[in-house]
Amino acid sequence: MKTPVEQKLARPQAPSNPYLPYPVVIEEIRIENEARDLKTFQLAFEREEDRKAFRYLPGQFAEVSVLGSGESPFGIASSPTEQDFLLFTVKLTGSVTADLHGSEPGRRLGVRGPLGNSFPWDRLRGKRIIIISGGFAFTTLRSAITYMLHPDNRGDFGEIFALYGARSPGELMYKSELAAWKKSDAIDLNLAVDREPGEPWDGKVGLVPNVLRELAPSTDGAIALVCGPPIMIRFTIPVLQELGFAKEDIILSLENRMKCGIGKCGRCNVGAKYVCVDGPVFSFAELENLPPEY
Amino acid sequence: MSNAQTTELRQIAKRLLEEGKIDLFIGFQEGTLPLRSRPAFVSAEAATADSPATGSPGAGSLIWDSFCATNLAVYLPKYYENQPGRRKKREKPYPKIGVAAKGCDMRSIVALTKERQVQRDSLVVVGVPCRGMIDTRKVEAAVAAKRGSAGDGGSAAAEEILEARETEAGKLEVTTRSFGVLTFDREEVLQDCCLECRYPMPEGADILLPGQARKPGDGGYARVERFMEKSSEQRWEYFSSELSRCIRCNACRQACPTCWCKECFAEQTDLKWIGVGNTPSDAMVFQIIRVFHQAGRCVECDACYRACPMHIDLRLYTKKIVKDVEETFGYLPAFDAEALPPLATFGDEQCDFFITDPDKNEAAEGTG
Amino acid sequence: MEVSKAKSIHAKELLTAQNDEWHPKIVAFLCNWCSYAGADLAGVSRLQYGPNVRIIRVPCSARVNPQYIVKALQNGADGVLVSGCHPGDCHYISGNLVARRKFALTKMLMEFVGVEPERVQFSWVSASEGGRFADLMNRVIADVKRVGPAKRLVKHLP
Amino acid sequence: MSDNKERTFMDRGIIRKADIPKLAAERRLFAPAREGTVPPGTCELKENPAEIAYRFSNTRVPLKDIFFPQTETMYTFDFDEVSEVSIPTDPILVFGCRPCDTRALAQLDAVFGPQNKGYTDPYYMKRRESSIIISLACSDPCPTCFCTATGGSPAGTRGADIVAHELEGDSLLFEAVTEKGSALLKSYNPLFAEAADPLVAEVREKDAAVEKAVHQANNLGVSLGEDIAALKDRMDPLFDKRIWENLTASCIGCGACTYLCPTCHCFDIADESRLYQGRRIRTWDSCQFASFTKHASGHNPRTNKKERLRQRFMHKFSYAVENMGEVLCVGCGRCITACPVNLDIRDVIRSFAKEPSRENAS
Repeated sequence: MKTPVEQKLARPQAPSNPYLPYPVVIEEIRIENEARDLKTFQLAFEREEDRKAFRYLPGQFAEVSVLGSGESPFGIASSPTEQDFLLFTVKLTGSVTADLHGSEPGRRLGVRGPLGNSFPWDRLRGKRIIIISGGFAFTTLRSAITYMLHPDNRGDFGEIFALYGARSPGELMYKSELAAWKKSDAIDLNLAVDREPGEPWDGKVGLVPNVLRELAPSTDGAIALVCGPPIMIRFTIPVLQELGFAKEDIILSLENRMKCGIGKCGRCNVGAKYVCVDGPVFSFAELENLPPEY
Repeated sequence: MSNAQTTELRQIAKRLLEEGKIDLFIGFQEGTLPLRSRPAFVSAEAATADSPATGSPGAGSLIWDSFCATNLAVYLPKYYENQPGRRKKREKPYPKIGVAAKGCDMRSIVALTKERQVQRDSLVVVGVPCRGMIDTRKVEAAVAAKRGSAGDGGSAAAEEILEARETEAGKLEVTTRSFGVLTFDREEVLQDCCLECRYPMPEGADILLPGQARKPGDGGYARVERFMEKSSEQRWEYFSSELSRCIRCNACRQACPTCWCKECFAEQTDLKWIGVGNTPSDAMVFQIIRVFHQAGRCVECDACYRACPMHIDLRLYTKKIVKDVEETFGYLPAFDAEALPPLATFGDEQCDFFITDPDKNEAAEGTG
Repeated sequence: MEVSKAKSIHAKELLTAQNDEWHPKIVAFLCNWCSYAGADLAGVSRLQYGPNVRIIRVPCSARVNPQYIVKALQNGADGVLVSGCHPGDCHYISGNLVARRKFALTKMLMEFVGVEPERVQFSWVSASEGGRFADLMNRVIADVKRVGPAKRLVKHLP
Repeated sequence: MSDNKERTFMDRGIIRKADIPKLAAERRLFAPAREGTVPPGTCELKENPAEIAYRFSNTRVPLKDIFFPQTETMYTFDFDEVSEVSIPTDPILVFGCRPCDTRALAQLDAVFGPQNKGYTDPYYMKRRESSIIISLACSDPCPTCFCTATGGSPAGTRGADIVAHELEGDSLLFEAVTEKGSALLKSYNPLFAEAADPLVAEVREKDAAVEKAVHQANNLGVSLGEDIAALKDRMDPLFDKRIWENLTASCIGCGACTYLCPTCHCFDIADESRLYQGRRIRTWDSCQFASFTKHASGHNPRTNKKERLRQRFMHKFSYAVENMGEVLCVGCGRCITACPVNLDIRDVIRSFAKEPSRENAS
């Protein structure tokens, strides 16, 4: 199944009540890290028409609703090419995530979305893709990689370089995907951990910006997608600029507190931009013109 | 506005700023509404003149009149905040702050010192013997009554009052739109909390402005006693009808110098105590707990009552808790920095009066 | 809230299964060392008291924040009882003496706003006073029954 | 944007005050009333008031409360079963709100309506669609009114279906602004007498005088009606300058200004439940509260009152201009009187309006 990117980009018709979640069921819960505070929830739509209506692109997010606890926005970790389910990787932080982490498969949840823009797929086509990520922010990049590696889409993109770092090997998420990508020729996957681990490790050792400087991927016809904790972003951007990336070619994803997800409740704005509708994906060039309120 | 206190205050603030004894002086400047003076923050660079570029008023803008009701202690804890986890290692020394204080502001400063929210030794308190502050609402009500008697149903008076002045003779002259100048005796339009105030003189201030403080009042417990004579139904009726207007804007909490918690119980989310809406039950629960948290700490400055945009009678309930604390534990937060707050300690007092004793054969009754 | 649907339905049935007669729900905060043991003793001594009480065990009566009491009333409790060791007998030496000060103020404030005095009660029961505990329960139940179902302060959810 | 420039009226007529309730025969009538307000004498919009109040400055709670209530159930749930609630769609007739409030309502339409990124807020819009708004032109503005500075007018028409003017005696001049208003006039034709041209001209004259008075009393040094970006252009470069610290020094961080603002529309969504049954509600929220932007992780993009208050003013005078093409302030002055510390929005406007050169404000 191949749908032109442009067609997928069209915002789906907003539902008549955009605040009502689609019912979904937890099919599977995977613990992603040794600290056990990251879990991936595989959700399936209850109704076929909802599944069809939920057309999304990598980089978008959705509001996951746990009745009684509330709603929280999470980046969609699955790819549109994985048509049967949605994946959300959730870090245990507040009350909604605590409730989620306490769930068992079979529990019914709600999902509202897809929300926000996505990675700029029209711009990414035909380009070399440099993916840089640290820690738990890898979720929407898992979506992006899976999407690009799909046989139908792989031809649309040039070489794919990925650098993914975590504190320790046990904190790297999506282990089975990483293993498959490691073997694949379609992507150049580099894994890094912050410190020399006390276990066999064949990846890089060092903080993401340092490893990036060392690997120095070529900027030729390349766009960088960067997702990570603020501290990583702060030190990675200068390295990318050193390597020669233009500000427009550094693509970032923001997070802010959200409630409605549809640009009405007024809390996620950074300057005049609303992260929920104008974002979450911005280029570094755009962010430079916004106040640092994120 | 010029009076002896204003002149003196300006000089003191200017001197302190110029001599580098303080980095900031918090006082009052003329407000933009009649009957209101508003907080002024004078920085060292504006000591001699207003600094229009930064919007900072100069020491010459400071005033002291009968409209300085705001309790300035509410601004202080912010300046003495420690970074979480950095209690011992403070990068910069505490700022030196000068503050003008009435009796109630001073009591708040003492209470905040006791609770370690301000560093008393880096404060320079300029005490002002308080003659009582004028109650905007009483003036408005008086003007409204006038309008009512003029025969068009009575109207909000806020828009009627164009200007207000105090005269040397202790009168308040209010220029109105429809009735020309109305003159009031200060005493008839003073805030109730000032009429009842037992400590108009700020004891323990570092510098004291000249002037005569008003005669101490009786504490104003009579209204609480009268209210307690009503039946439980009537009291509930009053409480719930007052709180039915609440819009949960948190002005009462934010205006209160005592409410310095970084995270209010109302905003805790791990354990949600109350809902976020203006459901009457939530508004009432919020207020009950807020008042309870004032036990032994409230200085009766009525900041909450003044701040409420919906004019809810909050002072009745804070007064109740002040009265109960004083009558039960003999404690009133005044100027004694050593006295232990009543709920931080206990005594051998006989206060088992409220205990249900199944061995005694009386039914549960009010505690009167 | 990790409860299966079956459990939740069970819990709901328990709460909605009512005869026509109204049974007050009373929340009792009992200190671990005295009043809870007293309740235990009442049980093993087979002393009868009304089944309307839901006991919440707390380490000490001083652990009871007045917020708990107000919150219980808001959530629909018809009465709240707090009971700890007799003054002087606190397991933590002075916990109940500190608590007593809070409770005195709570009691007076709740009455002042207009909550019926019967709804919020405080008592002292020691570990050896099983009989006193049963009497206390019956007394509180009778008091609450007299004033009827809680209406003031209760938050109604649809 | 200035709504005092183009005024086209479709129909007009004169109606007796006593006949107002008759217009609402098939509608819920909201009108200003003094009954039971605190302090006595103030006005609030009430449903079916026994007596409609005239000669008031403005209602304390703004018009938005009717269409965007402070607490609203979005849907209810029982364990994991969601039930939609029926959004009240009974036709509403609002009479007697002020032109600044109707103008604010038009701005809220732009926020909650589909023109805002394609999403329609059904709770607001359903109520709104079935409503008719009759505003009452101001004859007696209060000292804190500054509608003219923001591009409004004491007799502005924007957002209203009909604009009413009080006439001598117990009658009102109605002038329809929209089709809806015109239809109402037509369907209640017998209640209306003809309004002669000289009378209308006289009303216009009075309007102009009132407008001039407001402008003179509160000429804030900008005319946002003529130059929408006048403040934005000056505020944007000063975003991280010290002026904000001084402007916001006296703020105590309550939400009175935002809750009583007719254009502030930020809201929170929260669940309230007891034993798996409950509701999801939306409530007013305020950018002035510390918890407003606080992430679950504890990180807060706006940590202090300076940043929060700056957000409030920037949203009104800069971000909204960029996103909606208008300033989100109608100059009603509510926030001025409601502020516990007299932090005056007019001062903020003035200090940017007069801001002479940016270099000075280091």
